Amino acid sequence: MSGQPDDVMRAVEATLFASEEPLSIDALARHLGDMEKPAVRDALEALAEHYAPRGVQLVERGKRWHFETAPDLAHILRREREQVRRLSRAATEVLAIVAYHEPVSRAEIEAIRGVQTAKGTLDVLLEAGWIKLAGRREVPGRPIIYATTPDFLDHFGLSSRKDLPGMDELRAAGLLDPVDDVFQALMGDDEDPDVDASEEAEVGDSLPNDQENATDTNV
Amino acid sequence: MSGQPDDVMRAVEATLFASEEPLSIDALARHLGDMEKPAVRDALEALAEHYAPRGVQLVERGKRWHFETAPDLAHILRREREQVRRLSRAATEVLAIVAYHEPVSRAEIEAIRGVQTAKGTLDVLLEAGWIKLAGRREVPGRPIIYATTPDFLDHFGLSSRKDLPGMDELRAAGLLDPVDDVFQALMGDDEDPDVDASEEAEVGDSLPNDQENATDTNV
Amino acid sequence: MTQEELLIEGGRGTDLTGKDDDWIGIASDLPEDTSKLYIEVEGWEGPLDLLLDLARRQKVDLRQISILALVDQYLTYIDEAEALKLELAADYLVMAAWLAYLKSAMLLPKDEQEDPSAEELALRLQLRLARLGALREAAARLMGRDRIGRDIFTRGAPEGLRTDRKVQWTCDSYALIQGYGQVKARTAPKIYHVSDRPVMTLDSALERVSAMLGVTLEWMEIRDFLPPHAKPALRKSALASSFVAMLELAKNGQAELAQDDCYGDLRIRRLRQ
Repeated sequence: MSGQPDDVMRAVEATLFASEEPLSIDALARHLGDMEKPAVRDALEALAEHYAPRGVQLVERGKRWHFETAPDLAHILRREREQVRRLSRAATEVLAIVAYHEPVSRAEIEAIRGVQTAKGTLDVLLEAGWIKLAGRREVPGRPIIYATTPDFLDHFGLSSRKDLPGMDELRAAGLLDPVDDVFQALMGDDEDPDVDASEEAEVGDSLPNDQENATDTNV
Repeated sequence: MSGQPDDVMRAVEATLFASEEPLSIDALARHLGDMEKPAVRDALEALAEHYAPRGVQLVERGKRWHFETAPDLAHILRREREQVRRLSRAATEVLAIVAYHEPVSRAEIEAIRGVQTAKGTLDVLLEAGWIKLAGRREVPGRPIIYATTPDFLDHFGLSSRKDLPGMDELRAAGLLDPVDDVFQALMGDDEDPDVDASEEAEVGDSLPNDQENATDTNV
Repeated sequence: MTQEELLIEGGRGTDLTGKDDDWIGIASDLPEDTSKLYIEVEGWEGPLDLLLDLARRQKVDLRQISILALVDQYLTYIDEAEALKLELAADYLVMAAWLAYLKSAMLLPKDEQEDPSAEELALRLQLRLARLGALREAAARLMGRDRIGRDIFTRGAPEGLRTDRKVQWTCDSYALIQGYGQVKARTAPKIYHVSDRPVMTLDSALERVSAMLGVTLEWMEIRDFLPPHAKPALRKSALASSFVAMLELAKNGQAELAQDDCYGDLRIRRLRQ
C-alpha cells in the first residue's frame, strides 16, 4: 500500500500522531465524529502496512493503537538517562506471575514464589499502571485478584497476553495450570506438615504434562 | 517518492518523531552519530515529500524540523461536542427575575427569590448568553448588576421585554397562586390545621415537575 | 523417577558466590559492606529462590538434579549461616526442617516410607522449582523486551487531542414565566386566618356538670353531659372539658367516679354531703 492515503486514513493518521495515549477503534471512531468502525479498522490496517518498513510504526497493543519508533532503531534512539521504571527483582517476578497467571490473588502469587510478598511490591506495580485490581475471587475470604492492564501490554510491546514470551511453552508444560485448582487442593489436602500444602498439591496436579514436556521448561 | 525508505530516512524519521522539540540538521546529524549533513538534508527532503499528502507532515520552521498534523486536519485536534441541556429550575428562576427586574444585582435576585443563589447559576446564564454584566449599581459595595441580552429575547421569541406577561396576566393564569394552596389541592387535604406555613412552602418548592404541570392544567 | 536416580549425584561444593549470574532481569540493589554470607541471605527472594539457585549450580536440567544433593547443599548453607550467628528468617528454617525430614525419609528403605513417599515429595519439590525457574526465565525475557521509553519511543511532543464540550442551554418561555410566577407566589406576603372554633371551656363544663349532677343521686354516664345536637368538633371539645370537670369534682369530694373496665363507660355520682 504505497498509494495516496484517503481521507479516513489521513484523519486516523493525524489523530493517532496527535494523541497522547493509545486509542481504541471505538475512541478513534468517536473522535472522528462517529465514523463507522469498519472504516476505521480498514484505515488502521492500511496505515500499519504503509508504515511497516518505515522508522515509525503503527502497532496494536491490547486493542489500542499507537505509533512508535521501529524496534531496530533502538540503538540510535536509546537515551542515556533511563526513563524506564526500575523494578526490584521481587516486583519483576510478581509482575510476571500476574501476567502469566492472571487473574491471581496475592496468596496465589506467594504460593508460586514460596515467599511472602511485601506490601509495597504490589503497590509499585499498581502505581506503574501495569496491574490493576480485577475484583475478588468467589472463594472463602473473597481475596482480591489482580490482572495486567493495557498499559502493561503497551509498555512491553505485546499485542495481547498471547504474545508473552514463552507463554505457549509454559502452558504446554502445565506450569500455568489454573490457580483455582490450588484452592480446591487446599481444601482437600491436609497431609503436608511443613510446606504450603496447596502449592505442592498444585504441582502434583500438573505432573503428567510436566514429564512429557520436561525439556520445554528450560527455555 | 513513494519507494521504500533507506536507513538514513528511517533514522531521521524516528528521531524527529521521538524528539520532544524540533531539531536542526546539525542536531540531527550529531544525534545520528555524526552523519554527513548533506545526507541528513537529503533524507529530510525525501521525507517531507513523502509526508506531503499524508495526515502528518514534516515541516521546517526556523531551520528546525518537526512533524505536525496536516493544516487541513487541525480541526481534528480540537473537536467540539455540542450538548443540549435544559436549564435547571434555579437558573430558570434567576433568569426570570433578571428579565422582570433588570438590571438587578445578585443580592437583589436573592432577596426576590428568598433563597441564596449559587455563583454557578449566574455563570450558566452568562455562558448561555442570555444575561450580561450591565455595570455596577452606585450604592455602597458597588455590586455588579445583570441584564438580559438580545439573544435572550431571540431564544424566547420576544420582541421586547414588554412582551413578558404582567403580574395581572400571571395571576389570571393561576401562576401566582400560593404554592401551598397548590400543594393542598394536590394532596386533597383541606382540613389539616396543623401544618406550618413555611413547611408547606418548602414542600411546594421541591415538587417534581410533573406534579406542577398537573396543577397547571387545572387553572 | 526412581529413588536411585535421586541419589545419583553426590553433594557438590556449595558455591555461594555469583548467585545472580542467571538473572538477566533487573536485580535488586544489595548492600555491599556487610558480611558476604549475610548479603547472600538478604539477596534471596525466600527459601525456594535459594533452593532454585542451588539447583541451578548442578548445571543440569532441573529435571535431572539430585534432590539429595540439593537438600545437603541447602542444609549446609543454613548451618553456615547459623555458625556465623546470622539471623535467618523463619521460612528458611521451616524449609530446612522440611528438607531434613525429606532427606531422612529418602534414606529409608522404600517399604518403610510413609505416605506420601519421599520420592513423591521430592518430585513435587522438583516440579515446584521447575515452575519457579520457568517463570523466572519468562520474567527475564519479558524485562528484556523492547520497552517503551528505553528502546521504543512514542511521539515526543504530541499535540494532544481535545474534545471541548460546548453546552447548548435551552429553556422555553413557559418555563421562564412559570418560574417567575413561582418565585412571586413563594415569596408573596402570606395572610393567616385563625378560625374561631366552637369549644366548651372548662368553666362552662364544670358549671354544666355540677348543675346536672345536682338533680340526681344516680350514676350518670359522661356522655349524658354532652350537648345533644352539637357538631362533632364541639362534641369533642365538650367531652374533654367534661372529663376534666368530673375529675375536678371528684378531687373536691363532691362526686365519685367509676369505670368498670378499660375504655368502659365512665360514670359519675354526686356524693351526699
